[in-house]
Amino acid sequence: RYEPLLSEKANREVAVEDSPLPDDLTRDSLELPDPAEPELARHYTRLSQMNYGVESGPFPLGSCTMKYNPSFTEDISRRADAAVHPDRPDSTVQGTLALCHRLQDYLGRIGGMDAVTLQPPAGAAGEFTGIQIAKAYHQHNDDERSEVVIPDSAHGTNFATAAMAGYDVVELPSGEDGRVDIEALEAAVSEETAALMLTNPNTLGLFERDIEAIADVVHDAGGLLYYDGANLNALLGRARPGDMGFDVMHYNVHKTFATPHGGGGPGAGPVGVTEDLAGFLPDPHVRSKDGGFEYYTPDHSVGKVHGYYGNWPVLLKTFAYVTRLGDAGLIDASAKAVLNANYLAEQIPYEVPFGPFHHEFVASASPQDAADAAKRMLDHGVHPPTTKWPEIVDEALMTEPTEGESKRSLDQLAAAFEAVHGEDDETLASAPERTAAGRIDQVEAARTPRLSWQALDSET
Amino acid sequence: RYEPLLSEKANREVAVEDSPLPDDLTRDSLELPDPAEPELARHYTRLSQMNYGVESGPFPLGSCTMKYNPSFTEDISRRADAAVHPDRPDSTVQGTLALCHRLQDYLGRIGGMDAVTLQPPAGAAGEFTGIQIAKAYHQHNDDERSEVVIPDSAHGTNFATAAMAGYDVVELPSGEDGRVDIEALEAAVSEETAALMLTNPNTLGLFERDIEAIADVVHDAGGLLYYDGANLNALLGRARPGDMGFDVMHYNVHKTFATPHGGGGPGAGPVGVTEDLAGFLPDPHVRSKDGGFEYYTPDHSVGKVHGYYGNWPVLLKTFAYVTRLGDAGLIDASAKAVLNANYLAEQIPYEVPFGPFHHEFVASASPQDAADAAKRMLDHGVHPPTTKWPEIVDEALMTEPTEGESKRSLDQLAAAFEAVHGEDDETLASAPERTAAGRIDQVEAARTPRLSWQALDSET
Amino acid sequence: MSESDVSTTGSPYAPHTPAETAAMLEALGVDDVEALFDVPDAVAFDGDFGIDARGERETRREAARLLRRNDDLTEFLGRGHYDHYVPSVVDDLSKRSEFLTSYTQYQPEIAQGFLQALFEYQSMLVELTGLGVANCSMYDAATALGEAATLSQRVRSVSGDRILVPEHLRDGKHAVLENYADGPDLSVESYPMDDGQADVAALAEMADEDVAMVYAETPSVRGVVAENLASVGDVTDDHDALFCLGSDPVALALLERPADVGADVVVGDAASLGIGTAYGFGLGMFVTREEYLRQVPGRLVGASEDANDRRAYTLTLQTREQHIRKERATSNICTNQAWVALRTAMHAAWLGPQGLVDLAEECVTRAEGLATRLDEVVGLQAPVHDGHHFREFVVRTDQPARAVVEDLAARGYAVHAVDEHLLQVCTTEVTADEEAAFVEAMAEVAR
Amino acid sequence: MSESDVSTTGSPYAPHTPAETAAMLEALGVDDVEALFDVPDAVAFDGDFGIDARGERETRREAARLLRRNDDLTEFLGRGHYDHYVPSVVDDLSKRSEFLTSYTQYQPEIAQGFLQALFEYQSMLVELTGLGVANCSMYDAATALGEAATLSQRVRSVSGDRILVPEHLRDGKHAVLENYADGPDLSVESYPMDDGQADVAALAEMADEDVAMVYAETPSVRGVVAENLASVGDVTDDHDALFCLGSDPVALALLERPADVGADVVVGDAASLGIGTAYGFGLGMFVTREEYLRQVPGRLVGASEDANDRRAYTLTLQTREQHIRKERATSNICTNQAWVALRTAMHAAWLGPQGLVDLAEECVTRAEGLATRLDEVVGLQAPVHDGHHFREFVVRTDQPARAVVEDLAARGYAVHAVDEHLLQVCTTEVTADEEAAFVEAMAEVAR
Repeated sequence: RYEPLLSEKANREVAVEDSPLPDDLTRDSLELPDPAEPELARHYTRLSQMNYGVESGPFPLGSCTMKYNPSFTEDISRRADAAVHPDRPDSTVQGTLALCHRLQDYLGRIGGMDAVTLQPPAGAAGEFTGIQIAKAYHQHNDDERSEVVIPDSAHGTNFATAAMAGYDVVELPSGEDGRVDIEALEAAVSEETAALMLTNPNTLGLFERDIEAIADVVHDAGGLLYYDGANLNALLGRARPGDMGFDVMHYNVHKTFATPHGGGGPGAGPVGVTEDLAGFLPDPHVRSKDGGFEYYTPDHSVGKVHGYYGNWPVLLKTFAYVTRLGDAGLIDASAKAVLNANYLAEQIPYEVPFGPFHHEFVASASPQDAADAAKRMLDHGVHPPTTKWPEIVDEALMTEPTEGESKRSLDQLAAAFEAVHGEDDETLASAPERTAAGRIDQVEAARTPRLSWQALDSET
Repeated sequence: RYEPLLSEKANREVAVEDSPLPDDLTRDSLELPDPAEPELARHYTRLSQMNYGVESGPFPLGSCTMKYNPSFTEDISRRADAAVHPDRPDSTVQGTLALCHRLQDYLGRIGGMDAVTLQPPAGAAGEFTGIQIAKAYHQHNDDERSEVVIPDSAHGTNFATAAMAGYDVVELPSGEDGRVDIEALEAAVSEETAALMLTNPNTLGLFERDIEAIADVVHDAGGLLYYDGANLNALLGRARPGDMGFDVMHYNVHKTFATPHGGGGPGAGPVGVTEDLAGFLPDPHVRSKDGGFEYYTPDHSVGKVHGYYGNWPVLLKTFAYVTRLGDAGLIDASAKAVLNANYLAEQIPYEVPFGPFHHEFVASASPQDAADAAKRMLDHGVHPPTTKWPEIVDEALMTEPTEGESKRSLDQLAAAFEAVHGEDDETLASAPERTAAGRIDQVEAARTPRLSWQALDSET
Repeated sequence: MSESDVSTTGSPYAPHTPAETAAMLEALGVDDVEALFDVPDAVAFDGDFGIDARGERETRREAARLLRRNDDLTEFLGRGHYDHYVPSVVDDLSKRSEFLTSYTQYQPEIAQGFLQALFEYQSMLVELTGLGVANCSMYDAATALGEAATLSQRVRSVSGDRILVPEHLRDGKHAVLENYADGPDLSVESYPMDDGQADVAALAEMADEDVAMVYAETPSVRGVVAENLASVGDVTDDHDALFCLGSDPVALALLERPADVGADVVVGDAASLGIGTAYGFGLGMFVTREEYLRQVPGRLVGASEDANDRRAYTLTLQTREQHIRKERATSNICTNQAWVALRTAMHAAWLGPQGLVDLAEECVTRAEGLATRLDEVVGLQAPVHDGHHFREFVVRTDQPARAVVEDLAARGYAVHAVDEHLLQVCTTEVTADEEAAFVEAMAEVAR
Repeated sequence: MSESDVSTTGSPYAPHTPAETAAMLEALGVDDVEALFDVPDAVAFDGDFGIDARGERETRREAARLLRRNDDLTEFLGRGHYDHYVPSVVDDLSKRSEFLTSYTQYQPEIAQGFLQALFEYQSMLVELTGLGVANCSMYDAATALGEAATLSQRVRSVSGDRILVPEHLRDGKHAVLENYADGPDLSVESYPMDDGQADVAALAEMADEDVAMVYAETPSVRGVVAENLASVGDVTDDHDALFCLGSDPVALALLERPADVGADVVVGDAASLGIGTAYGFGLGMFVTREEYLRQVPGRLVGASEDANDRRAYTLTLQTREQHIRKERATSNICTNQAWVALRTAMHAAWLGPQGLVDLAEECVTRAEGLATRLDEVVGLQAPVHDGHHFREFVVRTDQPARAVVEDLAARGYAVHAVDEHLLQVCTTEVTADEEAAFVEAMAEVAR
């Protein structure tokens, strides 16, 4: 089941000599794997067999929306006429600009936002863009602020993003119902509040019912309301961030719009803003002009968050997905996502302390260890939920089945939950036993970091 | 490990009504699986996981040349400008004709043949074409003949082809050295001999050293010499059928030229002939004309063996492979194929009764059961050899590793042979135990044929 | 792997390093791999092929350079080779190397995936035809027809050497049938058509006990939906002949079931699902009655059980086949079109029953709609034949058909010329958006 | 799945049949899925987006329709985004759904394949740079540079807020760096270049203890191979500043090892292997010294053992990351470019060490060869800078650069205009066959 490293199979050192450069500008040698194509193909085929993707089985990973990635979007993203260099004059890439303009428009409609940039190459990059926009907006108004307010149940990226942008983080404790506590929020905001970062429904799958009041509190304090788009799949066609009072938002296209996660990217994190903030969008932005399209620099642009225009092939897939689904498909996606989460929650033996939830729910594995329970689920051929987060739920199993799972698949998942629920701690602790690798020692990995085959070699 | 049928997952019956055709011309209903795309993707992904291909591991299948299939040839075969309709005028598909003409030329050079047709869609279709050409040739000379001579070690298709063309088969017993016995051949041929069908090296991997004498015997009797191209990979650049005296041959492009087997096709079986037989080639054939190309009907054409022009996408892959390798690559392919077979034979504990062999060898598993030994090899993660054939070797393990296996892979194979060699009959008989399915009951399958899900349903 | 010195290297797909080659030669006790070849000098080849090696990129460029010479035409072509949209997922799944590069399933324990897929393919054809046994595939529609003719020899109680085929039949199909008929000495004869339909009276007239098989098609090569198949079936019944029906899986989703009109064998090109336009590359469909099971040519997948009593699949009834039965086999077919069958099954499953029926209905409405529009063009009459059409129809043109074809090609369109003043036009969802411009082009060239 | 009635169906990727939906609703005791939404009326959206659903085929056509508006130009463009031929096998393997559709490897027991591939990617960068720690990826070269700047804040013993960058630097890279510098209040300043090389004397002049990081590139954005990197390293050493070097994996296969010139961090775009031209889509390379390990941004894969004592891989040192450390994380990066790193590793392995060196050498000889040929063209001088070039070079033109660019576009070619009379031209093996025609076109427009 273990597969040797490429370097163990076929490393080769070659001397660098008689190169067209003088010796003092070149290295002496290079040692890298040198598999022939048949070996290469078998190596990566084997590695793929030790990996689990959306097409491998159920994938109910909380807050990560692992939905089916339509094959045809790959074909569109790889069209030869889309493979253009980023330094070509606008006039020669009108197709690319037209498509970007269309996608900006689509995303704006979906989020209820007035303007959208496609540049951020990931959700966290979108957050950074959004917070930089908020910062630039306040600075433009000669209103320097130093704090960003974030609920304790928020994604870790929110905190890190605020810090990266130079803000102090004010953590907002969740209310008893798992939602924002208005009083706590009122206590947290001040004239130092640059923004509140919020996801809705939140990571418990709960809609922030008081969203209007929340918006008022933040806006009254002079702050902006930032929407983390991770959970947008729950609301497509039911509610739009722009209508709820959000000023800035990012879209996770690799969650909501089915672009593949790729084992950790590439994603894309377009950012939408209200009209007031449109002038602060990254440079450049696409607009129509004389029946064509052009790039321009928004008046008060925050500058750039990617060296070029972002993750273009990912944006093509987003365009393809949104175009394929249209209104009917998008609205049905959220309907089925919410139906699936509720149905699955109903079938499983673990308690779900908060509700009503939407596209995801957080069950409590207690008294079992949630991480151990998840490892045991692997033995049932399914991907487990996100575990131990958010901390508001004891031994959390954060579960988001997405609209892509059939009833049959949900029943299979429920059976896995059921089976694991009945098992003792010892069994759980020694799980998994049917996977390519047994339980992996994380502590050892961190205590003695070996991050390359060179590091392994130097050990022996 | 068992996966339900698509029909068990998602069958649906729909009524056919209100169709644009009158009711009496339409069926009443249609019941078929109706999976959504995510389910479809998981179904076939799962099925693929229960299947073994060349990229899954070593594949030393005798007489079948399972070599690595280069990925890039697929891309060429799927070019949009290659996806043309077969009924277009020649003048509008000059690219297709140019490519066919080039491939005809390449194959002619490789086989030492004067003219080549690309029409036969598989090796057996190539045999049929070749034998029909021989038949037409004799008829054209008012020389009706009734027999085809075939060595007992030949591929089953040779016998079936001869019968299909209306010939009686004269089976030629192998000589003691595993090769054609000239005296036996002399006894077998007569004025009724239309052709001798031979592969060289033969299925034992042995070169027919007396090929000149063999050709003389057949030709003297007025017969033609047919070359079965299954083993051509052994000889690329070392010897050519045309030079050995063969009059007709087929090429198995899915063996020698790396087009994928596809789980049993599509292949392609181009047929090469000497100048004397060129007029009998199938209709149509490509020739150059005024700097372009055209189809024409050879003067004495045998007609057609495929409704159109054969398996065009497979031919594109053949073109790509031959063009990629060129002389140097093709000649190296046979060198490494022969080296690999000899090296592997040297490493394994089973006896190899005949030699010197080329790209393949036939070991004897005796006293083990060859089929059982092969099943046990599955447990070692490798594909087993072809078993129990040819019958000239007791409990035959017909082994052809091809040039695509590395030394490392051959050593892995040798270790599998070694491990199986040491095991008792009981263990072998209960193998395999680590595969998606255990040993399958072939007798039951044939005794109670259930060839559709409808047949399964009607049982229950 | 370097692109720059391709011509001096060996096969890029032979993984041997020089050191490994040396070690292997040493293990064999020879200095040079040439020493392993046992080829007498007299027949040794020491020339070269004169084929220059190219890098992967250069090879792709060379293929592109050649193929670019194909004109870019919008094809309104059919007559047996059809273009339906194949979804990307079929490509992605079928190209998985475990499927694409696998071998025939002679080791079923490591081939359950492909076997199950083929079993599902067989089952779909059983549903579409109403007949009990579908094989794994033949090469194409023409060779499947040829095999049906030889089947008729094996299953018929009395001998007979006449094969009757419709007057409207593709030349290519006819020619292949002739080749299959050659070995068993069958004679292929055509029966007349009456306005696109089999002339059943004439057929009955021709039929006698020497007729082994009657072949009919629906839709016909001219796109006409047959309306008297049951009568054709009656004629074959009367003479104990095999009734072989040609069709395709899209049409079969809508048209009356072959079993219900008395068909004994159904053949045709099943690659109208799964492949699309590919210069005639096809998938021979072959479905027949259960009673002929042991005479079926080609491969069959059957259900069985494994050692753990779980359902499993395997190639079965192999004693019909050449690798066991040799010259007494039901056919010489060995490698067939398994991977195409896999794609066809995937495509059918992707469409689902409603999608298939919808697609078939679109083939009717689109053909009839386009015929109506062309009929309004001065100089054209369409459809020439009465009756219902599927995908395609014949058009009478005042201008010479060949001239129209040439003029259309210059405008970027391709249609068939079937006779001096007869064109044939085919349209599917793939050409839907081009129909309007096509009609305009027709109007320009037809007057 | 039907193509014909897409607009009325829901999501084609939600597998629910009406019966299943009903059963699920019944299990939940609600009549309608809308009852499950807990959205107050005041913020409920009851309009529509006005986006029409399309079938798969129609969606592809629509994308094609838009993208066709891109002109078909042969691009002699570089300046940070390069085209090298990516072999098909990289596509086929990386598109396997187990890779493409997988999640970040937080459950390592079912992600060993991707983890090992990323471990191998990290190892390749370690070999290419000579530095001890490579992360899994950043977004692109520009954001990697930004992260390097913030790293300098975390690892430097004394504080300092100046980041020195070369005068020749892509605007985009500069702008991204400014954004990363904004939070920690760093100031980005440019140091002068002397004929394509860093002006080390001027750099030394500017440097003081307030300098946190000095950034240099080899090859430079103008394609010039840096010859005085060791001296740049000395300057940074003198001031305890971080030396950040920009390069790419192809160049690193040939050029002196960053570790040998004193580089502390290596950044750049690694997608020159594995992706090719993709409108700026990249792969941020980030490699640094082992001593900075616990301050590295982004993901790291480490080797460990599983419960059966077999080697296994896992994401490690996650306490650096945002999902654990929140606002004290080394970066906010979460989703990165893992799949691109997979492709880059595949491409590098396909080339092998000799293939990589050969490719790098071709980048030198091809650039120098094309510069020589352009220098012979009346109205052009090339290369403008002395020294060695890699892939690209600057050309002086007598004609206004923008006019030349436009005239070339009309002839089907794209080059950069970098200044009023300066062009920049890039060539790789991908443009090899177009060079001759390009020089001719240049000759026509440059005089």
